[in-house]
Amino acid sequence: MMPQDEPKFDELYRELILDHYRYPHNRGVLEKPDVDMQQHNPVCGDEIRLTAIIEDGTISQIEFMGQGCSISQASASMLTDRVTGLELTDVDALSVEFRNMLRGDDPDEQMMQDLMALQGVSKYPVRVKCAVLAWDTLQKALKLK
Amino acid sequence: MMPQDEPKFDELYRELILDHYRYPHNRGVLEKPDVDMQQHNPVCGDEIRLTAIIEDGTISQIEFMGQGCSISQASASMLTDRVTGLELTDVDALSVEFRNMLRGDDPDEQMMQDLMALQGVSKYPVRVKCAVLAWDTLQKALKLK
Amino acid sequence: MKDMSVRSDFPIMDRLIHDKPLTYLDSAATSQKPAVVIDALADFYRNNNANVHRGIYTLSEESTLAYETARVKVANFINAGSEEQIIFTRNTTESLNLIAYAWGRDNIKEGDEILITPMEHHSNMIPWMLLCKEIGCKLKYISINEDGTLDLSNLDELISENTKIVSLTHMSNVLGTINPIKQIIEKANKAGALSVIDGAQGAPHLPVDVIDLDVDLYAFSAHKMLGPTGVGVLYGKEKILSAMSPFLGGGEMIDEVYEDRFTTKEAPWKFEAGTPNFADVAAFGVAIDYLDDIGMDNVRQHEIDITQYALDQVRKIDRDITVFGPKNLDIRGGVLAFDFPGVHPHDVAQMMDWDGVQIRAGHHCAQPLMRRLGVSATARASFYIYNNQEDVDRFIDSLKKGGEFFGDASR
Amino acid sequence: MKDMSVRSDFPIMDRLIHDKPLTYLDSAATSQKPAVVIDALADFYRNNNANVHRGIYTLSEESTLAYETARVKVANFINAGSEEQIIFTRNTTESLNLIAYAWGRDNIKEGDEILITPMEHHSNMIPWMLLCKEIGCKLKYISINEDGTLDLSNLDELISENTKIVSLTHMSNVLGTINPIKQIIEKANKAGALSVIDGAQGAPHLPVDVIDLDVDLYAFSAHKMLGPTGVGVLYGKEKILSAMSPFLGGGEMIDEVYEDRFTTKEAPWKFEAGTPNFADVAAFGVAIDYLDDIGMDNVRQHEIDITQYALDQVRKIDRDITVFGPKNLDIRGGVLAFDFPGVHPHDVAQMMDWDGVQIRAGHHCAQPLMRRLGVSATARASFYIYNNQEDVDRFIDSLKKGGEFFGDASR
Ligand SMILES: Cc1ncc(COP(=O)(O)O)c(C=O)c1O
Ligand SMILES: Cc1ncc(COP(=O)(O)O)c(C=O)c1O
Repeated sequence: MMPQDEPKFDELYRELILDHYRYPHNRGVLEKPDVDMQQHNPVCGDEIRLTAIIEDGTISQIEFMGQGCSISQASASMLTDRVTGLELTDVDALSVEFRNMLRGDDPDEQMMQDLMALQGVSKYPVRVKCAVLAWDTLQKALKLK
Repeated sequence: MMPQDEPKFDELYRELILDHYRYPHNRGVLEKPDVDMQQHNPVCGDEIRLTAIIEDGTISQIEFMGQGCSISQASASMLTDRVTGLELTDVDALSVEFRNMLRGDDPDEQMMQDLMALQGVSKYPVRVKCAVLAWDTLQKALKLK
Repeated sequence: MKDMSVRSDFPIMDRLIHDKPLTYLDSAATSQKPAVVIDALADFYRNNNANVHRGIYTLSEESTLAYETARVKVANFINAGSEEQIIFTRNTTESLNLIAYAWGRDNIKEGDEILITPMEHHSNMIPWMLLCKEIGCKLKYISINEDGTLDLSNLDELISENTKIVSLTHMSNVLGTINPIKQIIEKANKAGALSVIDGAQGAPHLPVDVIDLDVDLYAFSAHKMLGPTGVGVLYGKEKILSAMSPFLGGGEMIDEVYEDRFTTKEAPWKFEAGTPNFADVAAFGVAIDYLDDIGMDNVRQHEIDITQYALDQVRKIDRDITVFGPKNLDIRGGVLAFDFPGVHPHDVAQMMDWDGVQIRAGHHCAQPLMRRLGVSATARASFYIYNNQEDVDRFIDSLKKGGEFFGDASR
Repeated sequence: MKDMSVRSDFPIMDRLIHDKPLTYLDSAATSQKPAVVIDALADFYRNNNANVHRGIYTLSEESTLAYETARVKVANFINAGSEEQIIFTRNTTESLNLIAYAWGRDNIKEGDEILITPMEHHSNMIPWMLLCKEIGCKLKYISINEDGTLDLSNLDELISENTKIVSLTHMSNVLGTINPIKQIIEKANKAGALSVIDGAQGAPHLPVDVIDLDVDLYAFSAHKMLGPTGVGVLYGKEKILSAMSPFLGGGEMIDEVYEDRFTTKEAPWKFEAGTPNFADVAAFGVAIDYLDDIGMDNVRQHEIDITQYALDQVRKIDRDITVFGPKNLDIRGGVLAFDFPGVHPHDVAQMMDWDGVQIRAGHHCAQPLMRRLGVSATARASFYIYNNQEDVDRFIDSLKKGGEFFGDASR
C-alpha cells in the first residue's frame, strides 16, 4: 500500500515550474485572436484563458491569462512557450504525449523537453487536472475553430 | 464478544418441553368459546389458535391448536395448563413476568413454576418469538373481548 | 472431492462452538474471510487511512489509490469493459434499489410491466413493489417448475412490449437453481426491456462475464465473496449509467454546486454520494485477488463436488428428507435446503448448533417461494471454498442424531 | 493545553510521511482509529462473523448481539430515548437522503419551502435540491454574517407556514461555526416544520443530547468519530420514524411478503434493507465506548485548547493570513480554514505534505460557501483528540517555510 517512487517536493516544484509561476511567459490577451477560449477546474477554481493567432495551420502567437495554483499557471506558461510556431497536428501529438505522461506513462523525453518538469505531478491525481487545464483549453479551442 | 452463560442444548430442550411437544396438553378447539384468537409468527410460520371459556373473570377452560416448532407448541401447551382457573388479572401479571424472563430478566421462580423450563430460550432471540407466540395470542384475545 | 486446502487461510475455522469444531454452513447468507483480507483491512487503518478523492497529501493519495484500484479489480473480475462501469454501494439490496429509484422513476410509467420470478430474494422483489405502488406499474412472474427450475415455455408471451424491466437471480439462494440467464437476458434485450441480474449468489460462486452475458445491470455483495460487510457492487453498461439520473445526492457525486442548482460527476462517481466505505472496498480488492488466485472455475468445481457428496449422503439417511431444487449439478449451486419430516427447521438448526454445525432455518428472505413450496420455513446448508468433506460428514451425523432425538415427535 | 495522552492509542501516528512524522490535520474529513477499534474489527471477522438476525446458531447470535449492542451504545451516546430510534446507514449523506426520500416525498408539495444555510456541506444541500426539482418546492437560505455566524435577525420571517423542513449543520466543516441549533430547532418545531440537524461535525466533537435539543432527526457518520468507514446514523423521534414510509426495500426490512404486496418491520429495522454493515457497526460500538471513556466534555475542551493555540500561533506569522470563521471559541470548533496570500491552497497542501503535515485544500464540499467567502478554495487544518501542541508547531513551521518558498510569487 506504500506508494512507489515518491516524488520529492523539490522535484514537483522544480525551479522551472516556480520560475514560470513567478515570472510567467506570454501572459496577456491578444487582440483579434483566431481562437479565444476560457476553461476552469471546478474542483479548485483554477482558470485559464487562451488567445492565439493561427496562420497556415501553425500557431504563430499565443498568450494566456488566468489564476490558480502554481501548477496550473506554470503549465499554461510553459504551454505557450512550447506551442508557438508549432503546426496544429504537432500540437495534437504533443498534447496526447503530455496527457499520457501525466497519466503515469513513460514520456518521450525528446518530445517533452521542458515539459518533463511536470512529470512529478502524475503522482498526485488531484493535481493532474491542474497541469492539464491549459492543454484542455487549447484542445477545445482548436476543435471549435 | 463471547456469549456469557451459554445455554446447553439439553437445557433448551429440557425433557419438559419435549414432553409437551410430543404429548401436548389441552390440544383442540372448544365449542362456543368466549374468546377465539389465531396468531402466527411470519418469520417462521408458526401458528397458534386459542379458544377459551371465561367465567366470572376467570379462565375456566382453554384449548390450543397449532403447528410449528417445539418451542412454540410446547409453550402453548404449557400456557393452557398454567392459566386454567386463573383470574384475568393474574394472567396479565403472569404474562408480563414471562415476557420479562424471555427478555433476559431474572424471573420470579415461584410465579413461573414449570414455565422456568423455557428460560433457556432467552439466549436465542430469534426463538423468543416462538416462545411468546401463545402468550401474545392470549393477550390479544383477552384485550379484544 | 479435491480439497481446496484453503481452509487454513480462514482464522475463524479454529473457533469452537459448544466445544465442537466450527462447521460453517451458512455461506449463502455471508461468507467467512481469509486472513489476508482481515489483515489488509486492519493494515489499511493502521497505515493509510484518510478520506479519498481531492486530498492533496500522501495518506489521501494512498487511500484513493487503494479505493480506485479495487474498482479496477472488480471490473476485471466480471470482465466489465472499464472500471467506470463499477459503482460501489452497500450491498446487493442497495444496488437493486438504486436501479428502481434512478432508472425506474425516469423510465417506468403506469401500466408498464416488470417481470421477475417466484424464486427471487426479497431484495429483488420489494424495490419493484415500491416502484409499482408509486407509479402504478405491474409486477409479473415467470412460473416455476416442480423441480425448482423456471418454466420458460411461455417466455415470449410474458415479455411483451409493456415489459420494461426483466430482473432475476443468477442463482437461487434456496433452491440452488442456476438460471439460464443468458437466454433470458437476450430475450429481454431484444424486447427493449432493461435486463437486471441479482448476482448476490452468482458472483461469489460462478465465473461471471458481463460482456458475454450482454446484461444491462448486474448487482452483487462483497460480504458473500470473502470481502467485508458494507460493500455492494452495481455493474452497468456505459450507455445506461451515463443516461441514468443520480440517486443519492451529496458530497463526492457533484461537479459544481450553486445555491439553486448543481451538476454531477460522470458515472460511477455520480452514484457514490458521501464518504464511501473506502477501507472495506480496499479490503474487498484483496478478496478479489484471492478468488482470482484460486480461479472461479475451481470454485465452481469444488462446489459441484461437495454438493454432490452432500446430496448423496442425505439420500442415505433413513428418513423421508425432501431436498428442494434441481438434482442436476450442472444447473445447481452449493445450496441444500431441506425438509426433515416431523422436526421443525428451527429445531433442526438449534440441535445442529449444539454440534457446532451452523445452518440457517427460516424463509431465507424468500417468503413467496416458501409458499409455492408449501412450507413455512426450511433448513438450509450452503457451501463455499473452505468447506470440506468433514464438514458434510459432521452435518450428516448431526442430522441423524437430531432425528433420533426428536424421533417420536414426528407426526 | 492538557495533553489527552491518547495519541499512542492510534497506530497510524507512528507512520512516517516523506521520512517526517505524520501530522494528521484532516479529521474533519475522516478521523483516525484507535487500536481497540481496529482490533475489534479484525477480531470480529476472526471469531464471530455471521449474518445477523434470524440465524438460530451461535455465530449468528453473537453477531446479532454485537450489532444490536452497538445500537444501544449509540442511543446512549446521544441520549436517545431508546435504541429503536437509531437507524444505521452508510454515512451522514445517506441519512439525509433517507429523510428527503422517505419523509420528503410523502410530506412536501409544490410551493413548500425548505430552509437551510449557506454553510451547509453539499450533503445537506443536494438531497433537498433533488427533492425540490422533483416536487417543485423551494430551497431558502438563512443569511450568514461577516464573522461566519448565522444571521438570525429575520428568522421569524424565514420560517413561515410554508416551511416544511429546517435543516442545518451543527458545526460548519469550513468555518468551524457551532450554530445555535437549539434555538433554531425550537422555532422550526413551533412552526410545525421538520427539524433536521446534520451532525457530521457535531457528534464527533460536541456533547449531543437529542432529547434536550428536541430535534426531530439528527444524522452523523461513524468514520469521523473513530469508527470504521461505511457506517452512518440517523436518529429520529419515535413518532416520526414510525409514520415514515420505507426507503430502500429488500431483505431484513420486511415482515410479510406476498407476490403482490408486503408489510414492513417496525423502525429502525424498517429502514435497514439488506445485509447491514454489521462488522463495522460492531466496531463502531467500541469507538463509542472509547469516546465515552474520555468523555465528550473533555474532547470539546481539548479542541478549544488546541484551536486557541493554533489561532494564536497563526496570528504570529508575519503574513496577512486570513482565518475564516468566528474567533470566539465558545462558538467555534477545531477547524481552521485559511487563506495564505499569494499561495494557492493546493500549493499550501502540497508543500505541507512534504513536511508530513496532512491538511486539506479545496472547496470542502461547500462550493456555495466558498463563493460567499469570495475564494475558489481554502486550505484547512482540523483537529481531534489525538492532536497535540507539537502537531500545531509542525503545522506552523511548515506554513512559514512554504511562505518563504513561494515568497516572491505573491502578488
Ligand atoms: C458538515 C458535514 N456534513 C456532512 C458531511 C458528509 O459526511 P459523509 O461523507 O460521511 O456522508 C460532512 C463530512 O464531510 C460534513 O463535514
Ligand atoms: C439471491 C440473493 N439476492 C439478494 C441478496 C441480498 O444481499 P444483501 O443482503 O447483501 O443485500 C441475497 C443475500 O441474502 C441473495 O441470496
